[in-house]
Amino acid sequence: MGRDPRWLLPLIALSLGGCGGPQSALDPAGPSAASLHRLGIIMYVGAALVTLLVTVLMLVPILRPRERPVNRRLFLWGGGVALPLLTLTALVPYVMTVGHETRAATTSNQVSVDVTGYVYWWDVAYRRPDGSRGAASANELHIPVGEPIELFLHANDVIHSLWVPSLAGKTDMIPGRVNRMVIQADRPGIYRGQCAEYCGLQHTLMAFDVIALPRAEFDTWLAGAAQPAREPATPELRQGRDLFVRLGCGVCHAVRGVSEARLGPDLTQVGSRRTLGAGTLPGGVGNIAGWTASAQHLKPGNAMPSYDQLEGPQLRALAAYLESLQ
Amino acid sequence: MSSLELDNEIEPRSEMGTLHRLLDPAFGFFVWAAHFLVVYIMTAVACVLGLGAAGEGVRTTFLTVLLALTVAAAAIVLLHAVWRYRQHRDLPEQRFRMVVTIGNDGIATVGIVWQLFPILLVPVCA
Amino acid sequence: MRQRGRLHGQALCVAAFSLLSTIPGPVIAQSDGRWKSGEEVYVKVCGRCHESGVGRVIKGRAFPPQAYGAFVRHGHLAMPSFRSSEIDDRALQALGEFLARAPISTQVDGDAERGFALVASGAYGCAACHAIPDIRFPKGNVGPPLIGMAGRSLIAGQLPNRPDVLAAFLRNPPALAPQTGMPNVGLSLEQARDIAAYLYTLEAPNGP
Amino acid sequence: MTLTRDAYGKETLPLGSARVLHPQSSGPDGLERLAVAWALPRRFAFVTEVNNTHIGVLYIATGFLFFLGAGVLALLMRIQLAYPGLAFLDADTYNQFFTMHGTVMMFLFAVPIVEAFAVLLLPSLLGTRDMPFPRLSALGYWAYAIGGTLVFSSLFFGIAPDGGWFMYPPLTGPKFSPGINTDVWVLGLGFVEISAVAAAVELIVGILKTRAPGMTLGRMPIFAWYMLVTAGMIMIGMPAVIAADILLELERAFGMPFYDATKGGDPLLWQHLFWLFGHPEVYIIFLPAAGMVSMMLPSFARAKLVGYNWLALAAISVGFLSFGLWVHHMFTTGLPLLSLAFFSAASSAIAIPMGIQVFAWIATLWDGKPVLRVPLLFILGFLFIFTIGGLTGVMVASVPYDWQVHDTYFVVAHFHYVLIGGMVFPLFAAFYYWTPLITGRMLSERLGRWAFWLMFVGFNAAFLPMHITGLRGMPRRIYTYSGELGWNWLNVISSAFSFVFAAGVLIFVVDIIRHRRVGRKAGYNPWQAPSLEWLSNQVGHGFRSIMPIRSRYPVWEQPGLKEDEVAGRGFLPDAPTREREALVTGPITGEPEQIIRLPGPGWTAFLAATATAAGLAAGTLGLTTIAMIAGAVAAVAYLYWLWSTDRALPRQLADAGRGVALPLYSNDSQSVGWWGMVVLLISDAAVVASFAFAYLFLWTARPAIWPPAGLQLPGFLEPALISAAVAVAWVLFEVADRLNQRDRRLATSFCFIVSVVLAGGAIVIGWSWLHGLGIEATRHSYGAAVWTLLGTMALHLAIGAGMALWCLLRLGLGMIDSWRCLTLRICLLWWRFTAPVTALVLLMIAGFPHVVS
Repeated sequence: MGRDPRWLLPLIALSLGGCGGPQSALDPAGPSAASLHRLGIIMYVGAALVTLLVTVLMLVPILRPRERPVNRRLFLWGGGVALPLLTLTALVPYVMTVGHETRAATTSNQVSVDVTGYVYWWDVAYRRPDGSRGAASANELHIPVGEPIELFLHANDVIHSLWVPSLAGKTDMIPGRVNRMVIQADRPGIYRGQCAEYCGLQHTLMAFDVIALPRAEFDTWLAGAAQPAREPATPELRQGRDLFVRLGCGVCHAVRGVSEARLGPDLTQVGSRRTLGAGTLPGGVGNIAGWTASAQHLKPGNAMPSYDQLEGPQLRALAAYLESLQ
Repeated sequence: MSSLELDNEIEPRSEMGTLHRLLDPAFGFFVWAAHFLVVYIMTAVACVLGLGAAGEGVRTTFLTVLLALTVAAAAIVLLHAVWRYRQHRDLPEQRFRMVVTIGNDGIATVGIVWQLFPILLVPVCA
Repeated sequence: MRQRGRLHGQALCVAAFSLLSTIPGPVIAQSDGRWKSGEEVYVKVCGRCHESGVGRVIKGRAFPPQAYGAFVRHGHLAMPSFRSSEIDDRALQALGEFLARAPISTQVDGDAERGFALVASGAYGCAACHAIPDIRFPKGNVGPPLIGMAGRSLIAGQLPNRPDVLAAFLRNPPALAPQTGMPNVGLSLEQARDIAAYLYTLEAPNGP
Repeated sequence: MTLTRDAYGKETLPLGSARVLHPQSSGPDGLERLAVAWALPRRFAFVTEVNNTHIGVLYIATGFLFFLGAGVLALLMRIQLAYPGLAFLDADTYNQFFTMHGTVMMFLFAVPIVEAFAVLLLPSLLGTRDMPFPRLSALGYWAYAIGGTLVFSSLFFGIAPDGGWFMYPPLTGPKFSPGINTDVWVLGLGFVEISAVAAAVELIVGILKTRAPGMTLGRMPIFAWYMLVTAGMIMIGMPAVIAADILLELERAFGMPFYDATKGGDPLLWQHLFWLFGHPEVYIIFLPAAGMVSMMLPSFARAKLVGYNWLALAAISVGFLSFGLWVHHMFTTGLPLLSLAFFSAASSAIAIPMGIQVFAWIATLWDGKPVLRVPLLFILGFLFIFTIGGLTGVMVASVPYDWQVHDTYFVVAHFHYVLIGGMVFPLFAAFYYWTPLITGRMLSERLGRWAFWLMFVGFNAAFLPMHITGLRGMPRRIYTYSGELGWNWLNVISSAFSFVFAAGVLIFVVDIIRHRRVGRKAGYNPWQAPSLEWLSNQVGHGFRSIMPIRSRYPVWEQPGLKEDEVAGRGFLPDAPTREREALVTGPITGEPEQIIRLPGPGWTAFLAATATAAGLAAGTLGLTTIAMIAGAVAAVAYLYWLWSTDRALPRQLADAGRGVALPLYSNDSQSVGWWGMVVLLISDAAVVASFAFAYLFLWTARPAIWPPAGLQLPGFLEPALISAAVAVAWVLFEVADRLNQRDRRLATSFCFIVSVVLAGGAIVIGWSWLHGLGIEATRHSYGAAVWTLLGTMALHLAIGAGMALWCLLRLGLGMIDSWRCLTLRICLLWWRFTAPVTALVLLMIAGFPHVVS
């Protein structure tokens, strides 16, 4: 829609400084975010011009040496009526044609994902062609590059909002409703997102990553994600799995082949995740151990209790087992 | 009141007369509000009833109805403005009432007409 | 398991003792028989053990100067006693004052900055269990806070706080302290040394 | 003294027997009588004073204290956000702080203080001694002051609300917020609702009915136009949030599932109702500020306002259009794109009246020779900041763009630009401008310039970067952030400059404290303003006499105005009844109609407010006994208050000065009581409409299970019976009015008694009807909505029945007769509203399920 205002980019870059960052709307990586960014630039420039106009107009009478008769009609009709009427008559239709890609219709062979907001984490489940729940993950969304992905957004408890600024705007997740949204990443990469609707005590610590992979890699990943968890290879890992079962981790968490529960994040591949606790900590065995032992200290009020009754070696075994779930 | 130089306007002596004269300058906005609510509620209800999945013909009919409502609302407001202008243009003491009425009607008309943009440009129930 | 840990400690003590016996008198004798400063005493005598990883770290421990004197005169565990003929009272006083003010020994083959970067990356989860002064979040409470690590006596409550031991512990905690909850997070030797170097920059809050 | 003629020559006025009250004939002169009648109570009895001017000052001071308190919260939050990962405030405290910051700023500072300015200034701007319901203002103020303090102090006990200022359920529902924090929020809002609605009734009726003679609608000071629109918006908008609050408390206290999706409720219902109020709320705050700017500009531009008519119509336009924007806040909720786009288009339309205002102000500056004093500095700052806020407003009103910036720091920046720019800067201008009117001394020009520049630079440097912070991905309401997201520098800058802004406010506070001692004496009309307020001496009776107005800028354009006023050559130079009096004028022409006697100091309002506040607070805290005692005290106070209205008055005309005699009483639509009731009923209609909306909306949210399967659909028999009973009761009231005109006391009494019986019967039939249908209030949102609607109508009928008993009692005691019948007519208004609305509601409840199933 309209001419590409790319020539403005240097100007904007100059005024905003670095715009990057893993979670920036100013660094679009998908068609929706890009068209919104383009719309933004048009409006920033327009707003800057109007601000300049108003500022100059209001300072002139203060600074001019002597008064001159004023054309009141010009001010009221020109500035008050014509200016907003004309600019908005031009802008409003343009605005209305932007961003529809996030609600676009999708084809049947598309990747469809159910994302459910919980306090304070995200459940991610890939739909099988028949609509049933397939491979699951949490706090991470793997997608193939260059394809529109259909997301169905649910909420388990309170209202959350899914927002990955680099890919698209946000859509709320509302209990009792299913919202639909289409996102697309144009280049491989990791795009951070964060819950955008205040959802309680730890709203702050509710982030997630979109990992855009080339189609082939994505297929590999998805196939792997659909497999049951690997059998533990060493005695320590076996001890870890036994602890997982014995301590009741499986009451909340699913590990494909070991437990089925859906109250907490699916842990089938937790060892390969970039973060723990929905962006609270990076991954890795050290963090897994720390999180397991003191989840309530690190993210007070989240649903996971601190497993502080474990002995050192048990904690290590459990952490090692979880880390082995790749 | 002989001791005062009042406008030629006469204080209405009935309950409804006063309210009517007070609210008449905002006539355009009452129409705007009614139109706005009607198109919004019609859309919401139509989508609940499954307009999104309905055929092209049904949708076109629906949009045509919205379009007609919008044009009708705008026309009513403009007529009101013209009517008041003819009533008041020769009465200098009614200039304030006239300007406010016509101005409100004008802005309300813009508000109504701008609803054409969504009706023409935005997909129904998406 | 616990038993084995204690054995390690005893073996280390024996080794230290045998090394001590090699400190010969001639080292002490100076051309003019006088020490120029407490630092000289430390470098030339004490450092033999206390800088090489044999004896405990004694720099930056903020004992009162007299305390150092008492150790020197009476000896302590594997450390021999020194008579006034070997070191006179004035030199001992200077040594005590030097040690009390001296910064911690960072005689670790590591780069504290690189070490901090490793800790701050979060990838190894240090801060998930330990409160670390330079890391604002997270501030774990599973393990002990690492503030004052430079002056702490023991690692994990059981190992002497020495640079090499610390590095080895960081590389594979269960190997040195089998009951620890601290997992092997897969550090290379170099990374472990860097982190150890960083940890030795952490002074006690009311330190010298 | 010859009477030219009576004011309106009604037949009911027994002209023949009229003896005109001429107080001049004996005793001290008029000025002394005025001073006695309007004297302030001494010492602690000052709480009994109800004069709007007096209440206005207290109101503003209280509002400003809340501003400072909420500002401190903001500074603490900015410390926490200065660096990534700080632990200065923990998550829980931070959540309470931002919730309280928003709630206090919006509800305990912004709305009350703009109303306070109106309460303080409007009597003198309108050229009247006082507005018609001073006790109502006093009630509003004391409820707000006591209740607001209680709510604010919840912070010190760790029970402050923590759900964000717009309190979205289900997070704030009984399941996810079991503590009383949310109830404290509802409590706080309750006080604001009381005070806002009380002030709005007072302002609407005051502006329409107590202007100076000759002040037509087109000659009102422009501030009165803005306040008329604002008060109207409060009367329409507040009820939506009152309804939402009631539903939330019903869900929290009794488990009626309006917002609980597992039982057929819908969280979006809250959002619709809240924003139906919440968006106009922004304009409720902005419009009075814009009105104040329009009042101050001519003084500094030394020119008349350019486009007075345009500004008046712009205010009206904004008032209406602002109601078409509520979904503005719900663009990300997944509603159909077309629905969103309607709101986007409506949002854009509001740019036109906004543009008109900004350019009218600029043109006013061009038209004159501006004098750059401190208030003008703040006005220029307002124009600059508010323009930016308005332009980012256009951005967030664009549906797709809002998907990116909604609930981020961009929006935080946007609404601070709108609110601080659009309201706080004009407010400070107003402080500098009108302080001399209250204290008689000028604030320091030098300190004022310091305050302005610190605030201006501090504000822009703190909030401009937030636009970028938001675009770079920082959501609002997070208590910390990771250092790797690129927000560090932006946040440091915002935090640092927020303290610069605070320093500016601090300088103003210092100035306020010191100016009482060292400020230059202001003298008469220090800014050479064109408006009436500088004529008033602001103590007690205000004007020596009420001057007829022939211009929008009377002080500039009516020569000799001041001299005539001081010499008592205007209206009411005396107190003919020896009580506080005001002139009632026609709402359109400003023609004098009547002299009303106003209540003087009294404990009723203070006691009612205190007891209400104590009762509500005790109820929230679960102190049932105290709550009941306080409730009883409040009930007694309100009943006494009502009893004391419609006082016995001689059928006389009183000398109003300038050769005019006016009646002291009116029993029809000329009376202020009639107008007050009409305004209240509009508000009440909005509450009922909100409940009806909730009923219908819940169907659109869950069409498949609404009404829930297996429930017997309601029939039409009982609704028909109830409607008939209610209709007859209404007709009986109409008949009672006619019979009373003919002094048929017995027949009148009979009508009252039968209508009580009919109302009671209707309630009983409704009750058994719902029970017979098996509709339960707690199982499903359908039942909850039906019970709420019918409960509301039952309450209306009960009040109607109570009114009938009230009239019966007063009739029996001779307090209602064919002349003194305003009470009866006001109760009649209630029935004229209740009967048709009840029938409509019943029709909807009986018919709608058949339509949809």
